Amino acid sequence: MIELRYFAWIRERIGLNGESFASGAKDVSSLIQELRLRGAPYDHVFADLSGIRVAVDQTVVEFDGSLVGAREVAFFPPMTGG
Amino acid sequence: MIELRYFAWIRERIGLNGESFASGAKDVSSLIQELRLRGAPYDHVFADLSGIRVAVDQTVVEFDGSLVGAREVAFFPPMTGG
Amino acid sequence: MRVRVQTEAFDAGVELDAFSVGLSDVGAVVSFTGLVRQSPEGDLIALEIEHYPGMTERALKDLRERAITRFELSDALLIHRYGRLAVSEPIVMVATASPHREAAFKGADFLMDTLKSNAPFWKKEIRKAGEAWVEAHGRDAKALKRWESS
Amino acid sequence: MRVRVQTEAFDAGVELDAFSVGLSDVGAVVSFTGLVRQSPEGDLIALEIEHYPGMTERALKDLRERAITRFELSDALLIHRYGRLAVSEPIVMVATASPHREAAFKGADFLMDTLKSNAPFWKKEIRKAGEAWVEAHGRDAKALKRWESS
Repeated sequence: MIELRYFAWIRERIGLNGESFASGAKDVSSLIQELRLRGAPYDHVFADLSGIRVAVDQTVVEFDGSLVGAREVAFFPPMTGG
Repeated sequence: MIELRYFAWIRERIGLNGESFASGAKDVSSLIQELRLRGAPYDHVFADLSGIRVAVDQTVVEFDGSLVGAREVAFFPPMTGG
Repeated sequence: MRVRVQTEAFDAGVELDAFSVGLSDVGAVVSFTGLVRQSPEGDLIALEIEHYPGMTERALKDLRERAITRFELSDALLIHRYGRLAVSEPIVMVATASPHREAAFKGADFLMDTLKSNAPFWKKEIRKAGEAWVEAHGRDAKALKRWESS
Repeated sequence: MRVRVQTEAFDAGVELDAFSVGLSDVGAVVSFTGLVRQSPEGDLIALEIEHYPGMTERALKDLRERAITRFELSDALLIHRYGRLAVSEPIVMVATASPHREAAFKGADFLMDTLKSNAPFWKKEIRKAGEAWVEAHGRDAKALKRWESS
């Protein structure tokens, strides 16, 4: 099981702060494929990845980032703090 | 009559904060010549002008700056505020 | 605490003084405070700032360490708020202390540029006409690039 | 009073808050505080700062106007002390306010660089071994040059 966390518009669109998800994915891209296969709203949210960033165990990674040993994956838009 | 003002090491070396001086000089260089002719300590203080700056009526000028209509001339080293 | 993530408002002057107390061998202290600015249309009611608890603190602590090392700072402070913030309230504050002026300025500038793209905060504008997530600016990425070569 | 030349110590935090009160359309406030720093040899007792009354105030007011115009600042504050200052006391403070972060940073940086070579102050170091006037640094002139091209 992996803990998924959603922020900003992704959180709003999915309607959840986060969820536990049984995934066999080895990297972020594969995880996203699994999520899209669940249908709405995931298929729409993850249709265009250009506005989506990912952190694995609270460290930002690319979409080919490994999920080996990962406990938590967060999806969010580019940061707008400051 | 022109009011002369001295600051920092120039003030210390001349031993005065300032003085009134009867000058016929048309520019700063001529005024400095007049001062040097008074002998010590002026001749030594103004022997090397590389470390001396001038303000005429509280505006920094070059050594060829005009003294026409000037009331106050100040001599000081490069500023070290901040 | 030199890194704080909080909902409560802070007083920049009080923070600046608290930061400056007891610093030794410091010749320069720089502070930056970011405030909620009214929109050009004048219809902004508030900002809602969301963050990623846990990751935020880690990211800010890491940033602080990077700035201290890179600019040889004596100390650095980062405060960032989340939650609902009214117009003209403070959002963020950074402060840097250094023996030298240039390092203090550069350190604070670096912290702000880097924070914008590395600390997991997201702003939503609450306007009379509705709500909208603030989009990241191309100029933020450009500002960040300044620190790659120098 | 947005330009002050004084012997009394000031509290940077109190000044920062007083400066920030009532500013409108401001998104960024930057402050710089310069402090008397102990010498590397550890023998500095105090700084004695001399100034040119009248010209100092004019120079600082002129600098403030130039910074506000050039960087489109909402406001700017300059405080500079003179007289005898002990180690770690504040010497100088500038603060800038602007709608935008970059202008606030650049305005404060410009004020400090320009002040050093344009405001008639002279520092003397009082050390255990004796007294000496501080010499102007080549790096001050270099810092000033940064603002000519940009």
